Amino acid sequence: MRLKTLFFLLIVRPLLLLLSGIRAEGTERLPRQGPAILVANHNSHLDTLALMSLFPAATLPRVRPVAARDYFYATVLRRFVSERLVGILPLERRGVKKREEHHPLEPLAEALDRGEILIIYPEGSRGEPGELRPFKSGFAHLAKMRPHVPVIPVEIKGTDRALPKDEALWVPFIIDIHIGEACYYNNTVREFTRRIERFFENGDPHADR
Amino acid sequence: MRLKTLFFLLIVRPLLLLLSGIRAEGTERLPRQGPAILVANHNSHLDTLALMSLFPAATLPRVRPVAARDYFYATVLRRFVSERLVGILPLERRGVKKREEHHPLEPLAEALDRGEILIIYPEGSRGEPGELRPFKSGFAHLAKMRPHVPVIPVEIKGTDRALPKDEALWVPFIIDIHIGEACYYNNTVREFTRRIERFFENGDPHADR
Amino acid sequence: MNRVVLTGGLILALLTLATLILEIMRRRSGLPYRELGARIRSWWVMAGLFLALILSGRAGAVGLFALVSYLAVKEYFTMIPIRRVDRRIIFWAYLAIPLQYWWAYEGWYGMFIIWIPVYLFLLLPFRQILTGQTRGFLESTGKVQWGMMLFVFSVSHLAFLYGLPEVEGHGGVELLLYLVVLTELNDIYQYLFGKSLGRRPIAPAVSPGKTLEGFLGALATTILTAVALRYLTPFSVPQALAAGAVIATAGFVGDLVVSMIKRDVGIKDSGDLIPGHGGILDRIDSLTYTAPLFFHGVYYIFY
Amino acid sequence: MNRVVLTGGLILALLTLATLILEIMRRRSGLPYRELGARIRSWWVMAGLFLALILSGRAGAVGLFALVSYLAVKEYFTMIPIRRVDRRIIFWAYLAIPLQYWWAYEGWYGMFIIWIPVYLFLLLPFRQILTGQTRGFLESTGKVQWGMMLFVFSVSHLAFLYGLPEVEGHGGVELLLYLVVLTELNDIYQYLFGKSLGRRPIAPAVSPGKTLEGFLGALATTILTAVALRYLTPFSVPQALAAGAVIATAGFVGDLVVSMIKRDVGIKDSGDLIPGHGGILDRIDSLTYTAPLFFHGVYYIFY
Repeated sequence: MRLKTLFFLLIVRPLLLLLSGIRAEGTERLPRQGPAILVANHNSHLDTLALMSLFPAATLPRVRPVAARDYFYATVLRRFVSERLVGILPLERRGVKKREEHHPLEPLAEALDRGEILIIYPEGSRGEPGELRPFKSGFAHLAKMRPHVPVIPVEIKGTDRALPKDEALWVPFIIDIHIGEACYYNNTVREFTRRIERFFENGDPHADR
Repeated sequence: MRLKTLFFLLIVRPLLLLLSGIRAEGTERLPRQGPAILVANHNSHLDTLALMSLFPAATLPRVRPVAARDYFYATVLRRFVSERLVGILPLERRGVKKREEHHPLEPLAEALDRGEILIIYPEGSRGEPGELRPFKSGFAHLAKMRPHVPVIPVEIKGTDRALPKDEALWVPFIIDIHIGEACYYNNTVREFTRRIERFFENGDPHADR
Repeated sequence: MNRVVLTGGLILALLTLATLILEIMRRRSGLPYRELGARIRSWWVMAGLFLALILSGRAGAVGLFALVSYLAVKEYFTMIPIRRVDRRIIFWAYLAIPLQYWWAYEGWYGMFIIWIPVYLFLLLPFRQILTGQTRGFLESTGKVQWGMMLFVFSVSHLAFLYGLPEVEGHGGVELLLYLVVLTELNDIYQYLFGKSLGRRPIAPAVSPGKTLEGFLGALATTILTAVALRYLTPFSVPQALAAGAVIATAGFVGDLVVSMIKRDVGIKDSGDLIPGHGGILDRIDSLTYTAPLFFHGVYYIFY
Repeated sequence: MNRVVLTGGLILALLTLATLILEIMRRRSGLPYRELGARIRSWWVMAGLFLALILSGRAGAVGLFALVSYLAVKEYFTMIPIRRVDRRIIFWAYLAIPLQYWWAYEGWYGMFIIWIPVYLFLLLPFRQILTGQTRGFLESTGKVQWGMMLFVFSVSHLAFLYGLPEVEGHGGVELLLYLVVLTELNDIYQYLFGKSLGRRPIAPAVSPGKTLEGFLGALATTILTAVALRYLTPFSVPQALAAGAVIATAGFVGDLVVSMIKRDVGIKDSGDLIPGHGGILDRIDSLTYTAPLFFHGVYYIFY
């Protein structure tokens, strides 16, 4: 995991600082220790880098974005970046339902049990710039499985301008990251999903009150 | 009436040309001879000057904007300009209904009988910039009294920018004047009013087809 | 000066030729060719006015371009959507025009080059603040300043070019004539090549009539003309080639930019001031780009 | 150069005094004065960085202002609403920044003064045409160019000022220090007079905190300071009085203009880059107006 820390300290942070700049609100609400679930909106590959760069070096190794194995392990280079530099938690997308050898969220729950901090993008893949797609309920199912783990909503703005989906040109725009207060699973999966989703719709920092 | 012609040739036309510029469409539909009724929208004192400046010097003496006597004859200067330079046809606004000595539109009909070209603003007084107020039906009543007289709709744009109501600063903007085709009274006062009004709503040059 | 008169004569001979060809076309086909006729008549008026005023001396030439700037920016301000309070900002923008041309007349380069980009640029937002209308501030200031830059600042380079002192026996008036003739010829070449050979539109969304064939044909012909008219300039042959290439390309882009503005606001012609040509914007669109680029090239190399 | 070090010492002494007063206020009242504390700490960082870099030589000073321009225009572009295609235009705008500062570094005035108002101004619409997106062309080009003018072109005058040759033994660095110190002091004076005496707001719709009392108090004090700091300049006393008046007024307007932009787009602070001060736009707003006006005044009189 040393490589990951170096990658963030020496490459991601300086690059982000110079080429975009991050304005973060509520960084004191970022967990220092796992387990925790960060739920964020997703428009750009920069989302992951920007959010992870907010963590101190000591916590960084435990922060793991959940991402599709078939896409991020597809080529050697992509796999190297995803596995060694970013340290994603690869998720099987295809054929999971058919096999049903174990619950598809089991690896995520295990990661939480190991004290890791997961980043989940409930919109699925990256959406169109500035658009919020309906949330999938995966994270809520996970929260239901581990109800003592805090779920922290994180709103990321500006990455869709800096490096939108399907564009290779990174144009400097400031990235705004707004970290909400931790919520705990307490109701139904559907209502919990809605509750977190409302944070993104209103930008309400008190989604759990 | 020589003074009026000189005023337009030496002052109004050069000033309008330099300070605004007029783009006129359909000037060939302007009547050379009276009688005729021009129906125009009204946003600025420039409306009258711009429209009248399109007439050749020979016709100009016969062109008479219909305007409220109480306002335009209120001071000596205003009366001089209105009567001698512009040559308005003063209309009594107050107390007409009470006296009923003769029909209030009688002076206008008489002017048409003398072969004059009347300019009527059916919105009443000048409206807010760029806004079209509901038409009063006075001109339609007049057209009913003299159904052989052509009614020509004239749309004036840009005067509300150049010299809006309640402003003293004339800022150069081009004035667009769009002269429609002549219509003749043939139905009811209400329908005739609507027919002319539609020309201004759609900018339709064939209001009478 | 003899070279200017000679070139003026060439232009009038060219126009006479065009008029004769039109007359022959009319007799042969029996068609009136009204649009083309109006266009050529307007060329007569414009060329006559232009030549008369640049020959009449500095005041006439500077006055001509000041008037052109004023008429162009008036068309522009009429064309764009504005708020009511913008009238007052636009009023101040108009007042900046005579001053800009006064600096050109005086030949005061230091002031000429900053009057609109620095002083007017800083003044207009201040006037906006006095209106107290915060909504639309940025859009409105941006548009007004942008129009002033393109139709006053850029165009005024023509007036400054006129006043440049002689270099190797060639005065500013010769350079001005060279620039204007090449820019206008390039427009005509583009039209002719586009009409006859044009197939591949370059910017279909902006101006479907602009084709690659038209552009390349005009580029080659303009470069040749630039070399042929070299007698008006202190240019070496490579410099004339470069001048031709810059004028052809810049003229093409300037034309597209003004088309783009018209597309954006949703109108086709900006006016009917010049019969057969449309508004004055349609006639000077290419000059808004060629004038500053040609001027600064010349100014850098020779002054 | 000794005069620069002396003035730098004065600034640091002033900051020490402010820190001491804060400490006394804290002890007396028992309140933490967090906002004020952050503000003064930021002043320490900014003053230290500024003094260190202008003393380090031309590259350091020019680099500092280039970075400030870049950060400011980035805040501006992030703040304004843009279309997706505008990214590509903005990309080219960014590339113009290092060149603009390169001309300043080289001291090439002729290029420096036209690079953004002429060349970038003509390039950006061309890049726009290539996107093929006609809707919003004018608004978007206008806004991008406007931001480049205010936060790059205007601010880069600081860098050019630094590189000016000596006049009567006073180098550009002294003039730069004079300008920046007066502009920032004027901001502080306005704040202090406004807080203590302010009653009549000047532009309530734009910035309710700006009062007539604050403006006039700062105007008088800035003029006095301008005379007191005259040892940095070749100015006569009347010239110093004029410089103080220009800086106080222009600083006030620049501040309002940036507030107006923020009002228009509906945000309060442009950023949080500088603790206690907001974004970098909030810190350099006054300089966007004082820098070009002071520079061109000095350049006209002495160069």
